[in-house]
Amino acid sequence: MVDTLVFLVAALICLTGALGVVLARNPVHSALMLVMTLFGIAVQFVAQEAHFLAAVQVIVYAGAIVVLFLFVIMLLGVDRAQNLEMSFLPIQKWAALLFATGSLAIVVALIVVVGEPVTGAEAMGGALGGTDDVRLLARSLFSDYVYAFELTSLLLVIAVIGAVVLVRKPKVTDPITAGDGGAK
Amino acid sequence: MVELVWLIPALPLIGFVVLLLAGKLLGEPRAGWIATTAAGASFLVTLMVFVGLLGRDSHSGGRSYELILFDWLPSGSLQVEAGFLVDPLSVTMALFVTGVGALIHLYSVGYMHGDPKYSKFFLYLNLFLFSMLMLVFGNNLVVTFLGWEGVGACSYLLISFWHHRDSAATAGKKAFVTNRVGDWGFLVATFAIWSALGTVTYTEIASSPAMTAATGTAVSLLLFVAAAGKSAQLPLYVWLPDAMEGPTPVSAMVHAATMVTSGVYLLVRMNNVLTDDALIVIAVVGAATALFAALCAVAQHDIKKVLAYSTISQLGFMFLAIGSGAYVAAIFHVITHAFFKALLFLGSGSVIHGMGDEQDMRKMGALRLAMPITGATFIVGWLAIAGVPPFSGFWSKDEILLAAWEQENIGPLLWVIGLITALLTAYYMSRQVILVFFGDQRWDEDAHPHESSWTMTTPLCVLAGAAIVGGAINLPLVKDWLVLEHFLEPIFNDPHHFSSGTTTKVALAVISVCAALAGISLAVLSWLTRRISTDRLEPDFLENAMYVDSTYARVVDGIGTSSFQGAADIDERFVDGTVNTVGKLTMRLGQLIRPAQSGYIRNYAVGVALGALVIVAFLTWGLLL
Amino acid sequence: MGTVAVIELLASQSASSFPVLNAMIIVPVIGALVVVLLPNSRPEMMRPIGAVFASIAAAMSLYVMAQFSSHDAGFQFESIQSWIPALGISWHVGIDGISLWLVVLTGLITPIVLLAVDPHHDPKSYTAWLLLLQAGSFGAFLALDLFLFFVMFEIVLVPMYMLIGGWGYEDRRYAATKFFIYTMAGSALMLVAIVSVATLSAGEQGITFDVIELAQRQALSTNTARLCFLAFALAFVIKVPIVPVHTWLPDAHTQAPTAGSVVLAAVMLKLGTYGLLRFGLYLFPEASVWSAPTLATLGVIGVIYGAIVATMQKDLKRLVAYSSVAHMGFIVLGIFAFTTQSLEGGILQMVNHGLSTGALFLLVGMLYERRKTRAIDELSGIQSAAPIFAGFFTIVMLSSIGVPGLNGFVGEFLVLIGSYETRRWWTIIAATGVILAALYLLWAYQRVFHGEPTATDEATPDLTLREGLILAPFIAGIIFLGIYPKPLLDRIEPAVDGLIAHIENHSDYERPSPAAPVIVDHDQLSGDDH
Amino acid sequence: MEITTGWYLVLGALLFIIGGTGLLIRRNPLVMLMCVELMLNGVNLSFVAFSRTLNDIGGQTVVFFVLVVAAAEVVVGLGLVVAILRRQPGATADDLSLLKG
Amino acid sequence: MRSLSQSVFVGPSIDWWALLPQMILLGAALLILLVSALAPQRTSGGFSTVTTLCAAVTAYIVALGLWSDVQTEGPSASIASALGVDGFSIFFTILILTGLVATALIAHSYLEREGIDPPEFHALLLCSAAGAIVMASANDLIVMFLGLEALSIGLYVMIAMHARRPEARESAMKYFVLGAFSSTFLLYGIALIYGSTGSTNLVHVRDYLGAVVFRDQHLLMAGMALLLVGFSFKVAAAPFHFWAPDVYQGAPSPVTGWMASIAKAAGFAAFLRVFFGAFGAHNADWSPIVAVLAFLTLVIGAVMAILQTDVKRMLAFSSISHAGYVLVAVQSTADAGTSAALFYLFTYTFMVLGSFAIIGAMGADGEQPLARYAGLGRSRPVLAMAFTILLLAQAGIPLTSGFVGKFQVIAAAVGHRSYLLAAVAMLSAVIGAFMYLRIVMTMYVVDEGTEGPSPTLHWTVAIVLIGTVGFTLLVGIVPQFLIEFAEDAVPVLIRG
Repeated sequence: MVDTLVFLVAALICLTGALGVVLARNPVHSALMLVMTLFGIAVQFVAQEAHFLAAVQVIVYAGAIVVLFLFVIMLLGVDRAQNLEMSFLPIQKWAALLFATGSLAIVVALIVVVGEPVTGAEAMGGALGGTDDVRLLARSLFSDYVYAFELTSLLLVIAVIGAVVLVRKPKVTDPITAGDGGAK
Repeated sequence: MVELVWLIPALPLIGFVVLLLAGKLLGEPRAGWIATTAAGASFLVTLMVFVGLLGRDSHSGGRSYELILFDWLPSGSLQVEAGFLVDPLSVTMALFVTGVGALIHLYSVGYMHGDPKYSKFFLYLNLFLFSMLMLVFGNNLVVTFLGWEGVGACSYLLISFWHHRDSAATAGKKAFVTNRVGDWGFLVATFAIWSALGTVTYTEIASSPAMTAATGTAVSLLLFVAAAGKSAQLPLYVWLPDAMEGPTPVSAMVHAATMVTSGVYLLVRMNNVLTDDALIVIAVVGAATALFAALCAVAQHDIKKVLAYSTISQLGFMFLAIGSGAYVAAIFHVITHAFFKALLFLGSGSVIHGMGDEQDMRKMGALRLAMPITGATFIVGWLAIAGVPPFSGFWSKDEILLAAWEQENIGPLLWVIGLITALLTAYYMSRQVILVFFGDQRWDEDAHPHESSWTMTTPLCVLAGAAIVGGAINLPLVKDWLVLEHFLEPIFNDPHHFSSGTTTKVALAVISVCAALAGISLAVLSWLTRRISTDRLEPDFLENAMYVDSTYARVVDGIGTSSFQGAADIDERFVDGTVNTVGKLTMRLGQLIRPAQSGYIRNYAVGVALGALVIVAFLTWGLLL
Repeated sequence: MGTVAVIELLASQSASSFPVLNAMIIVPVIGALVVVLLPNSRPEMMRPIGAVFASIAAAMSLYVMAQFSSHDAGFQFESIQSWIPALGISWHVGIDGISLWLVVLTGLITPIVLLAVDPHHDPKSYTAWLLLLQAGSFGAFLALDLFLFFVMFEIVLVPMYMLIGGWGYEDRRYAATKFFIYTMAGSALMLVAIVSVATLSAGEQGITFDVIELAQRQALSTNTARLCFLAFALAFVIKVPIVPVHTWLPDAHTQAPTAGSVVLAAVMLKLGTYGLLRFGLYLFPEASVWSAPTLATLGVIGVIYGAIVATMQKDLKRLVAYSSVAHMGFIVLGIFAFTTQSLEGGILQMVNHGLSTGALFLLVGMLYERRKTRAIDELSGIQSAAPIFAGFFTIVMLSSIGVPGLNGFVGEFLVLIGSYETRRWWTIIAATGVILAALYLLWAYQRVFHGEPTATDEATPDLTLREGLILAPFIAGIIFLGIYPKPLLDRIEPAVDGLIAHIENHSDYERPSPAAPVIVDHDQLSGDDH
Repeated sequence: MEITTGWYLVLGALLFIIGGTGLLIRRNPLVMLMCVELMLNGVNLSFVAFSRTLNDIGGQTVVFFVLVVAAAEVVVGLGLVVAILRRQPGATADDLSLLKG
Repeated sequence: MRSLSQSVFVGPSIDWWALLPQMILLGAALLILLVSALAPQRTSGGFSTVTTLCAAVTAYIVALGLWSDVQTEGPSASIASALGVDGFSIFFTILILTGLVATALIAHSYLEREGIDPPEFHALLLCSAAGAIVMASANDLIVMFLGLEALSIGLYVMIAMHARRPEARESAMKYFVLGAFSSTFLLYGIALIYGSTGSTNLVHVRDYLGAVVFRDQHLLMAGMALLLVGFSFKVAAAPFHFWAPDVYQGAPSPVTGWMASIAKAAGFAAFLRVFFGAFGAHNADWSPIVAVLAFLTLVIGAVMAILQTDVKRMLAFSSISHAGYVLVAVQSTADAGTSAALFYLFTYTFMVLGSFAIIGAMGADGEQPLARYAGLGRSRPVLAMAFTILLLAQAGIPLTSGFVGKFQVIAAAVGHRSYLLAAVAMLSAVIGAFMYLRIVMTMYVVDEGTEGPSPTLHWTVAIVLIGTVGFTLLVGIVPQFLIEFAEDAVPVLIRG
């Protein structure tokens, strides 16, 4: 009963946040709404006994990524409200509508047909052990998923280089020479 | 001696090659003499072969000798050799072809004097003679066809000899194409014979069992189409009058004496496959042509045009003979006609030459004084063609009329037509002679006509002699006098014999003579003594040959051209257009989907999103259904 | 140096073991490489050196002709090397009576053309492309492996495309692209068919693309075979070309440089008819019998239609191109009549058409060199100015019209007389083509060569000795084949009979047995004849 | 009522859909990025829900990697945005349409 | 192997040899960064290029060693069977390294001309190469996802590095947004697969699907569908292709070449590994969809290509339709099809890299109007001939590798009885040929006297051209060795 309540509330938070992100005219508001969703998801994690993930979710996402967003927004000073309506491309509205309704329809259909997804699969990465999911995580992280874990380093290296390359002022400031195919 | 047959065509061929290589160097008159020598030599060889043939036993095919040179078209069961067939028929033809040919060569030596393309003319003449001899001596249909097409090509070259004249060029083309229509018949007939009898060789065809009636008739008619094309019968005659654009010796040789009679030769050669049904058709067409052409000849003013139409008419006679089954009579007439018609043409040539290339008879008259030899010989020719005994024409024509009379179904009708034609012939020839040689002179003084050189008059005299006595080779009434008939007998499986009694024969002969005299006197009254007013004797209707030719021309230039042009347009617009349209449509398809590539990130995202939607739907949904 | 290498190769090998067919394909390629490596400073060297290599190949083809056994119906000089075993593909070449003369023709045409026609610019690439063209054509005619054949069939497009595009006339872009795309589109489905045939007839013997093997297996079901045949036929029919898929030809011919036109007419069109024979009839006997009426009809339509359209052309080259359509129509009719005579005639006609049409294109090209125009109505009275030229033209024209004694007649006659056995009415209609042929050629001739010459026409120079020498072989061939085609027919016949027998074995077709001549005594006959 | 895995999955799906739709309708690059984040979170939720049902820790582990990927993408993405907006201030996704056709 | 809840922790065994190629590349990347950070003035373009090449060559040697091992001892897997060591992965490793060498050589002169920092570029190149290798050899969906992200993110940056060109920035942004968008689909697919099979490990997935019969397999199917979407986006299959032309056009030519060849190849590697390897049991479900995708891709690619006037864009669309060919092979769901796809990818890599080498040499990006190539045949015959050969190879003209590839694809399709698709493929090849011929025409058919362009051809580019053209012709004439190579490279999923 309680967890039902928890789920419903958290779900409500998530969805409102999500809708907020999409519908808020001001990017800043969107970012804040995103935080709301992330919190809601963190709650769901807890409800799923993934406490550690919940924490990480809050710290990394809300604490780092969203802040980064806000930082960039402020940096670029794009914190202006913008009209949603006039920004639509032809057919875009209808396409979006189609996508939303269509995928919803599929989800509904799946609920109707599948109901509860029963997969005969047995535990692979070690059964969940109630409270000490940190240890389990660590174990699977360094056994089954160690390769993936190492690969994240590659990813981060690229991200770092990317950030550096993209954001720094270009050394060469010479104007684009004629016939060089610049902006028209 | 018979083995020498290969020399007969070979000699003109040699002459041709020599002239081809060295014609320009030899120049006038040597080129002419070389050609003439070649022709003459081949005449002599023919004589030797003739003698050789006479030396052979006339029974059980002894007088048929085949000389095979090499396999020409060996293909499976089809075996076509390049071979010669020496038998009475071919030798008879060859004799007058080479003989008359040689004379005309000689004549041309003088006639073509001063022509810039002197040597080329003799080049063509020799080539023509060669082809003609191949036609005559070929031992199978295909070799004959070789000659058949060869003479056609040569006549094309000779007619358009003065090709800078558009009229000449057109006439040549017209002759070739019209002949081609006949050739189509020849080809198809050959195919049919081969697929029915499995052979194209004359001796084997002659000895094969008869084809089914349908096939036989079809083949006969196809052969007649071929003959009609070559021998200018209705409705394919139109090229012959135009062919007079060529030099006069050509008209004499190609379009009077030799080539045009090859149609007759072909039918006689194939007499064993001709069926009765076909023969009737041939007889009717022949008679019709004879009458038609005679009528046209009545109103011509061009001295050569008259002769041209008279040639067509005489050819009609020959086909009438064939149609009546009297092959010998046909050949007989071919020979006599060769004599007097060549004579007449050469005479007219001599006149034209003497008059400085004047061809309109209305500008002539009283030329017998200016050119006596030409005049005298021409008159001989006139009497011969008019059918005045004892000149050669009389005998052959008389025999044809007799044959027509005896034709089973419509004999009398054919005979009447023949008779009328004879009368007309006598009339228009007399008219011509009068207009040219008698009456008062209508040419202005500075034309000062003159007699031609001996090279031209000699042939005239020789031919005149032949025209007088030519009839002797097949005199009726007394059986032993039918030399030609006996000679040709071996080539017929069932020789044709006249059934009428002597009285009938005599009666018919008398009637035809009267007809001839009537014609002549009519002409004399109207044209010489002017007792009958001449203004209604030359209706435009006849002068324009009943507008047949002009109608053809209108059809060809009108419907023909426009329909061809239509086809060409369809090819360009529709057929090719479709191809280009396919390309354009592909482009259009691209244009159609191009807007999707709008450049907007979010549009592209739609592609991803909806694509995903569809695929997911298909895989999950597809299972739900 | 390439020459030397080849000569050493020849010397090292004994005639028997020497894979002469492979050499024929390779030598021109070597020649092309050599020419490409020559210094640009010596442009005048390119064509002679190229001609040397082309002539070596030609000599080899003549050697093959000389050594060819006229009694052997099968393939001779065969040579098989494993090529792509993974896909069951081998380098299998061989020659028989059907391909022999096309190979010889290809061999002889190329060096002549190479020497005959001056490209005016870029002689190096010009020579190289022509040599590659020769190699490719050899390969296509010799290939006995479907894959190999397709490779060659497709690769020859490139040199021809380059020749048209690089040395053609004003509208060459359009023509070249059209030529390439049209033909490629045709062969697109053929590739699918090739793969299907090989895959479906793989069975337990394993997959192979070997033509002989596949022809023996005949493993496809009737309908599949018919579908595959149609795919093959489409490719070849476009190449021939048959109405209504012929329209690439006039453009290509008109825009191509003289050399291109000559090779196109003499060699490349034959790929179509040859393909129909070797791969259509041989691989799909039943299907080809099934489709024979249609294709024969198309052939006849081609004869008439081509002639009619040709009559109305205003451009000499276009006219000759359409005459090609008509002539090729005869060949197609002959092929799908399935009689010894018609097939032999068809093959002979391929050679004849190569000679006469090739020569016609050369002559038109020479005329263009003199007058810089191909428009009929801009020319007149040439015969007065250039009699010898006119004479040559007349001979070639007469051969093209099909006058007996010249080569054109021999082929046409055999095709028609053979077809008459099995396709009577088709033949009777097709025979009218002889009338039309005379019509359009003589009319064109009259307009160009007869009539009063204008001042410019008067100035037209006559044939030079060099040009005469170029044309001489064509004229010689035209006359020789017209008078004595026996040597060719003798070598063609066994292969053709074998092919027909093959068709009879694998379909319900039976070749008609023409009545053998019966000799009857006159006297028996004389009674019942009339 | 009993909260089963299905509920979580549906919630995840809804987040995913909302995010996707948002990306389609918003032209502000930053907001589009946020929408991507939404979608990723939806996926994360599903992962965790699955790991619960399967009684398998792997699902949770995967979420870590998703976090890393998200971080990396955001970094690069924001970098791009900065680089672009620096030269074309106020540019939206729709303004980036030089290349088309 | 797998250690469950024992108290002692035993890490999985690691086959360092198999890891070596990736590690070498990554190490090289770090080295370059390090040196350029420590001694910025002394790190010229040459240094980075040479380092990259050395790394590539070393990795190459290792890869060849691995190949022979696999051929002798058979495939294996390591690191908790997350890293597959089979012919397939090594085939792609070799392919990727080849592409790496070529791209580095092409980039060398290009970077100089366009003023891009070589160290960062090469570092990113190496990293994305490593990512690509990971994609090809991953036995675990998450690993594959990470590799894909590494490759993609690297590309985003490399494209955007051409900072002075708005086209470059734009295409980077487009690629990034759409890439991120589609990768979420991929990830969701992984989640669903995980949910329905209980693991992200391909080996397990395959065994599980082989063993279990689902009561309802909707989650599995949905997951499959979403994976399909993700991979289709990577290989630019219609309707997920829209990004490709714009991005290809805007990106620096070497990067375009890299994308068109290696990114595509890696995408297909993942595609084949997952669908052919893991979902083989369900190929009846996904094959039809792939067939439809192939059809759309072929047609759209070909038809759009002939409308273009920009050479780079032409080749972009043509590369789309080439993806269509590979899809045709893929949908045949047979070993023959797979090896045909591998063969095709291998040969296509050479063609496209050669082509973009020339395009890069031909001058500024952003726009490459056809007119720029007019008369190249006169001014630079050899270069023009090289380009012609590469183009004709892409058109599938015989005696080039392109034809053999096309032939095998058709054979695979016919083997799968999908004749219609084969016919469509051939016809779209004809349409495509029209476009290639347009380029050839422009190079050769010019009016007398017009002087063509004469671009400066750096020797590194020349090497690439010689290599690619030579290989294209070689394979076109004697393809046997490559066919065998591809046949031995069919993916084998094995538990390590």
